[in-house]
Amino acid sequence: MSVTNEEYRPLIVAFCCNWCSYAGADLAGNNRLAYPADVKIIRVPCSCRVNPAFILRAFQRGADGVIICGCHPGDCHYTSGNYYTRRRMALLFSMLDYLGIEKERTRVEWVSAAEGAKFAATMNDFCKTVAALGENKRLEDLRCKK
Amino acid sequence: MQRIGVFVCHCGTNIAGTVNVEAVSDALRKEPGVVFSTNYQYMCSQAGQDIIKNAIAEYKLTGIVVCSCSPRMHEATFRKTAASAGINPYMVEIANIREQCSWVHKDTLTGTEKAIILGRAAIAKVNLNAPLTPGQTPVTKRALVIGGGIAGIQTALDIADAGFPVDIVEKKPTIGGKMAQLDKTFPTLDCAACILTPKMVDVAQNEKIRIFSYSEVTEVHGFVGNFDVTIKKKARYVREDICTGCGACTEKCPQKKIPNEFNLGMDTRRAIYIPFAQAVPKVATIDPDHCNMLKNGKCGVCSKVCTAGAIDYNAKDEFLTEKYGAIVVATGFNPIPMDKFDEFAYSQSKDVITSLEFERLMNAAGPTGGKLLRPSDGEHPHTLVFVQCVGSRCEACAEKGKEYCSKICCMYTAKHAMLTRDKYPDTEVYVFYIDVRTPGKNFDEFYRRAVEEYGVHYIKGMVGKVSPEGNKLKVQASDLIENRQIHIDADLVVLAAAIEPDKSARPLATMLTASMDTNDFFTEAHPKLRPVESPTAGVFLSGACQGPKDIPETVAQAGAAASKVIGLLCKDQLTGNPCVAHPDEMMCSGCSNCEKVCPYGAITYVDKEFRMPDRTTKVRRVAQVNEAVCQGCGCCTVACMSGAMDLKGFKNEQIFAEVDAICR
Amino acid sequence: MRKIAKSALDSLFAAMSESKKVYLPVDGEGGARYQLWTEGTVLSEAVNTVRSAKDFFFPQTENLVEFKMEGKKLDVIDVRRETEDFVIFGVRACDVRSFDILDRVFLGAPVDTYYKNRREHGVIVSLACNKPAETCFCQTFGIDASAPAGDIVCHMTDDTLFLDAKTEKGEKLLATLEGVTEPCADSAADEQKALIRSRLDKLPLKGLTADKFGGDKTKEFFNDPAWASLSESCLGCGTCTFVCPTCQCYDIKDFKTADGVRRFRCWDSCMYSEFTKMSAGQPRLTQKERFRQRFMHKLVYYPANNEGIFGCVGCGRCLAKCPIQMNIVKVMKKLGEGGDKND
Amino acid sequence: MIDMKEPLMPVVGEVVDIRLDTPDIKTFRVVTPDGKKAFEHRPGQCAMLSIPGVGEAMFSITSSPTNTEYMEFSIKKCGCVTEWLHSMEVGQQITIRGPYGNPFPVDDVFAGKNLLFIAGGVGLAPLRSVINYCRHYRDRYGKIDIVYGSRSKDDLLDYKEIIDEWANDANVHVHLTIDREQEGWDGHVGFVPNYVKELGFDTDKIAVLCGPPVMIKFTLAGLYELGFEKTQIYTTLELRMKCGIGKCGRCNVGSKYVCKDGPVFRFDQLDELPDEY
Amino acid sequence: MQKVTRDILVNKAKELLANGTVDRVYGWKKGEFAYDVTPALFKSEKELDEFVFGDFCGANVSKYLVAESKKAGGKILVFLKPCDTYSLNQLTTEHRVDREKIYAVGIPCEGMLTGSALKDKVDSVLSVETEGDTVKVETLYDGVKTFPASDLLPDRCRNCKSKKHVTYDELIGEDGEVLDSGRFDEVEKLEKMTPDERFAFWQGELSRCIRCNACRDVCPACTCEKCVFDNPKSGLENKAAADSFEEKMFHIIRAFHVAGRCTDCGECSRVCPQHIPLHLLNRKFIKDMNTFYGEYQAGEVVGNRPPVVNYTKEDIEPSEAVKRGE
Repeated sequence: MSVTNEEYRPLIVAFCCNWCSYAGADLAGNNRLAYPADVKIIRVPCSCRVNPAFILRAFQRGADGVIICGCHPGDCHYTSGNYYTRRRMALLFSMLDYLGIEKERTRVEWVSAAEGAKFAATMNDFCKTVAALGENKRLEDLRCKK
Repeated sequence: MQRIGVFVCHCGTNIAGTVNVEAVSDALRKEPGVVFSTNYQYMCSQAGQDIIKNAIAEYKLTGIVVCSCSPRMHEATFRKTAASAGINPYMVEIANIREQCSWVHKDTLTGTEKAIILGRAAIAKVNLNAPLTPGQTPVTKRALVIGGGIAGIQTALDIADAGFPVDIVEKKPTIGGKMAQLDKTFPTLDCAACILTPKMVDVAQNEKIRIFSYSEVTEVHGFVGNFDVTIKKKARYVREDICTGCGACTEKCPQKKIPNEFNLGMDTRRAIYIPFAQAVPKVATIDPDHCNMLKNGKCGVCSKVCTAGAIDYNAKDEFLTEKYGAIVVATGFNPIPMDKFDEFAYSQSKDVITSLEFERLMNAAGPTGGKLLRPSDGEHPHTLVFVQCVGSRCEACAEKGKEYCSKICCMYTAKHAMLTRDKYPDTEVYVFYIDVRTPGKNFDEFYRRAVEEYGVHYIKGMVGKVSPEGNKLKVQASDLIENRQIHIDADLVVLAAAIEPDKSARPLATMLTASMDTNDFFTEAHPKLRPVESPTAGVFLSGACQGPKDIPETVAQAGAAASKVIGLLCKDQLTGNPCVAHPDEMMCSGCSNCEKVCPYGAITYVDKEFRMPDRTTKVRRVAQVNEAVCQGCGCCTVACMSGAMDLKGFKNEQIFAEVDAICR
Repeated sequence: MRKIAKSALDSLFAAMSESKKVYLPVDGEGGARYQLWTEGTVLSEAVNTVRSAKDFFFPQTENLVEFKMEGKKLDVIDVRRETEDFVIFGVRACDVRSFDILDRVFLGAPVDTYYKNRREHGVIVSLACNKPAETCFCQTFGIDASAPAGDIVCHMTDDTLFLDAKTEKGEKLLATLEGVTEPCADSAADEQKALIRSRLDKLPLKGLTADKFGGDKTKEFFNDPAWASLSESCLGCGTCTFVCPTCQCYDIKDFKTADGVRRFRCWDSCMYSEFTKMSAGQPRLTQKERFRQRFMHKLVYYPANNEGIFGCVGCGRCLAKCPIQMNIVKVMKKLGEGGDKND
Repeated sequence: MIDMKEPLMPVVGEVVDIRLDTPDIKTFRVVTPDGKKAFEHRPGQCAMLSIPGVGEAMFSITSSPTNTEYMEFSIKKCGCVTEWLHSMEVGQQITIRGPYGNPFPVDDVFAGKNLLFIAGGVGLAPLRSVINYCRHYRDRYGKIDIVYGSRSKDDLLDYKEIIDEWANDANVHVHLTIDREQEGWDGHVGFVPNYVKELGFDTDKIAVLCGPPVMIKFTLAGLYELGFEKTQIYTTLELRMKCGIGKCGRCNVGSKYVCKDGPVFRFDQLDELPDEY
Repeated sequence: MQKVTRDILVNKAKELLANGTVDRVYGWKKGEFAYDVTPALFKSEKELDEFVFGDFCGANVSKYLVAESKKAGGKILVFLKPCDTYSLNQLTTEHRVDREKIYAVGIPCEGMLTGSALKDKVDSVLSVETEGDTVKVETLYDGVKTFPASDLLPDRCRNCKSKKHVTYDELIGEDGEVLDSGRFDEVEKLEKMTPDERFAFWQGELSRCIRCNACRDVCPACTCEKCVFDNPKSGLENKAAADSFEEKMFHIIRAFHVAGRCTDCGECSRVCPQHIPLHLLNRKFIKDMNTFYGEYQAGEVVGNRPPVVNYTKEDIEPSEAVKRGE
């Protein structure tokens, strides 16, 4: 079931909050810290803007992994947004796992604007994990396959 | 359908080195809505910006996608460019193909491919962008300071100095707060009254400042720049405008046995009273709970002796509503009650006192005229035991104490010990501590002087029990360094009680929709970067209401809060962030979920009448967002089940479109 | 007429499967449903499937056409394929009649070619109901559960299945089954038919009649105040519609696929508030109107256009599945008894 | 009714001309990519236009069947599909299928009769096709009266065509009106129903009505007052439609399907239907 | 089974109608069979002749109050089982009903039978009689069958969470207690499976979904003015489960939307024509919220703040939340 074919590259959607994680990703760029091009970042004002529907939509449209990055708890630009993110995602991920969907395909990571290295390391690790799982079959929408 | 122009930047070789910019602009030209696509060496340069401006004119562009460096770098630049060419700045989206693409990927093929995808996502988003205009709201150029302690006084003076009117609301009959009750201040040992009372007088005399003493805030409506605040002026039964503060009434009043709050009940006052000699405003106040005239109509002495005729037994609470542009919270602190700390016998013995009571005992204007005398028998104490951290740093005793460090106790205890030894060299002074924390300018030197020059016995350990026996207080304690039990027969025990926010803060926070931590200290908008602002726009924090503070820190924060207020009041109009939440009223169910998660209290509910398709009208409860208050985090949009709440600039459909474009 | 031992049904399905895909009711979680026969699949004994058999000809979703777009240009791509032949085995009398009702809609001019394509390739093997349920009222609409229509009509006794080809299609299929079946007298299933008939006579809804309804009754029933009380508790869900074998309303929608747009149709329900909603207005404002539409359509409008044939086959699915237990029987009784007009 | 082979399968249509008629109505000219008329139609029939991914909607064909080169649609902006159509530029390809519905009985019932067309606002769009058809075969019909009203002069659809062509035709009488006084307007001012009564037509004709529901209601009352019978008055209905061929159930009113049995109805026929349109 | 009788309720309704406390009554009307009672509104004493009450009157009528309490007129009388009162409280919390317009009479409940649960066990039911905890079912072909009630009760009653009424204006009979039910046992069982088994289980269940929306339309938590699944602009709209993804999407999002608001009334599973155990999705969220953020029962108290719109600084990280039994 898992695809170990070298050709296979996972598609990763990363939601990054504008104030910490997106800046962290920029810092990773400034420092030329490489991570796979599989990661495509979507900028949101705060991680709490990420609706569970966005995550499911990404899977539907062919994403193999979805990661949400926000400020560290306590450091939210909007004081409490990421606390809500944490609850929502804890519940959502637990539900996805309950439905038998590989829990490694979803992740929340707190990355500050100073953590360029952490951002790159996180993305490298996440890509590796998702690549090992292979294509997303359990939450795919066949209509969206080419 | 938009007419979109795509502009791919080479950024010298920064982008073009890893990304085939030509291929990117070619590929993006085929995307829906794109009518023009080009690339250029430096888009942010004047020449690059001119390319954009010319294209806008030539191709009648309605949307712009710039594939370049991070929007954190040049989003503002390109928005200005767009605006100068006549299209709404919020019709610009940036695809970050430098920091998040060319700089982190080495291979041209994958780099180019990813750049195209990022560009596609930006185009998909712009296709759904709508012009946004930031809201403008006028600013009422008046500030309200809640609390008349040193924090409130300093804030008010600084704001008034900048030329803006300020009102201070103080619930006590006089301003001055806790500092007025202090004797000396550490580490310089200057007299609190000597430095505070001139400021109180300044406040009284400042034309820009109004003092509402003996008053409380009862209602707050509105938002930054436009608060409507209702202030309750409690009936003081003495006309402030007439009373001269002569004090004749306070001497003649037959009700003499009322515990004097200012001296923490260690002496008495009359039913009509002026809290202390330097009170501002210096007017008498009748205590309705004890005044015979008010209680049963039999007395009227004060009225008879008042030559000014200021007494008015028929006075009522007055309510007035004022407009303010900014609100500063300076509600201060109180020592926590000691009645739950039975081990220290506070309730059993008058000779177990708190540090604040000790301040009054040492104060020349205090109950003993500044002589250190035991409250129980008026004798001079010889052995004094100071207990630090009573109720502070108390993880195990959350039900009676506090988990946090009250911060000021170490220093004032050192001060008390030093002053005692200085005035009364015949005393033995013991201080029991967990740690001595002295991080402040000249603080540690001060503490060391207490130990080294004044011979105060500092013992690391906790007092286990204080038991009154005869006229002595048996103190059982442990010395953690020597690892032994200590028994001291003390004459006076002074407890460094933890401090907590004033009880009035919680209801006030609710009115202001300002958030509080679990200890009821106000939270800052950002713990590091915005320490004097509350998360609620236009509400600022000054002094111990935000966390334990000493006087210099309080004054510093008071000044900082004032400067933030001045910065706000200087503006004629407030320009909002246009990327704010916006509810679709037809879809709103009125469930209040969004209101609950909004960190800024920007969402309120109104009952609104709607015309239904069948031409009937229906009253529905719907959410309303105050755009001047909303900061645009989007938390409410996810809490909203029906999707009625959306975030301008980051609409659900825009993010879906980005996801779709990336996952195509 | 031919017969086969019940114990040898597997060989019958295997023989059918050689030329065509065979679908038959199979028991599962939540009830019986049609499934493709493979080795070991066991025919359900349930009186009926949860979903009706209309899916075979009018599936819940069906792709109509695809589009590819680039710039202002557009391509229309016909994605239709000729359907393979298939057999639906074990269709009950009511569901067989439902095909007739659907045919009148979809095969009436202009012909729905998507439906026609499937319809022409399906062979219907019906099965008489040995144990009609208390919710059955097919008799109300003149359907005889002991003698269903179909390309091949089957009767099952405790040990034998009798097959009787009624159409050319059926005869062709039955001819391919000669190897596994044996001939028998045309009257072989009569006893079973009689048994079923006696059981039908004892059904609680036996006396229900549709006499009061028909194509000319619009004026009579449309403004009956009883609609208000009947529809009062209706949740506006689509359960009745989706389990109904004759409901045929559909929606046409577009879906953005990876590289284009796919236009598909899917079942819709006149019970849904969005059904008739336009940007300019809404002709059926409340659930009362939507509820009324569904039943008026089955009992009045459909017969008006189809020689008096009712748009209901009495399968009883809505009786069993409605969340609030409101159904066509209650509606017929209430209105048939004069509704609320006398109030 | 034209029997179509593939009623649900659209063809590509290209928008070759877009005309801004009024502030919220545009007229689109549609041909196949090779420049031909997509299909033949009769006056009063409709076609389904769609933008894949946005949606499909039914519009009446406003050009006359006698026009063999192209079809025109006058579309008012309201809702998702029309908004998208209004944002289109020339050269855009869309999909088109049809024709749907029954036409006006121009060749039998109308033949040889005097005709009265009454329209309000965008309601002129479906009538334009039949008016131009009748003008084309002018000798087959008697006197033609056209009463057309809108909110203002700027909201009058096809104003140029009406003034330059219709009004100049023999035995065609155009009566325009606008709701309120306006600078530069010296014609009649007032609502259509009142104007119809003022004009006081003889009952020797067939009336065709199209416009907003309120206008229909009062004009109808006016016509009855003038002595018109229901059997003399026609209108065309608009309901939500999906399939266009009377199967999807959406436009079902009583035993009729507006897309298939309509959209043209005579008022006595409408009386037979439940009041759900 | 039920200890309270039709007559008690009808007399109460008549009394309250007569003294003007209420002007209409939500109750049930008899159907064709023993089990098909329909919720109905009664507006006069005369209409109450048709009022029935019995062991099949399990529908949670709270949801009807959303629309009904907004209508003009006086108060509405409803008879609420303990579990229904949680829904009413939750709706009050969300300002979806006008509590002032409702006169709630709490009635005790011994567990309510449902037609669908009954028909899982017996075919062709002619009549049903209950005596104590025994249910006698007369059938067309199998004679009279007898069952202990617990065999026929749906899951929500077998695992009843509470016999306590959390809101009422008046109570008939004694109030009960919150029960220590085994309602999370099934969830735990699923949690203990391997992800592959869980996936197979849910794929099997959800693939039967026909998107009739009955679960949503009956759900007292689903009272949005316009559901995202009906709204073309929401990005989630769809009518049919055209792909296996759709049905998962629908049920995940629906469960998420009612998380913290779902009182676990079990109506979704009751009405599902395909017998999908939808309550197991909602219960998963309830169980997780209880485990992660402390016990919370939606609807227990008016004004309670559901865990999804709340937080603490020490909340569990999502990465920890999915580490079950590892």
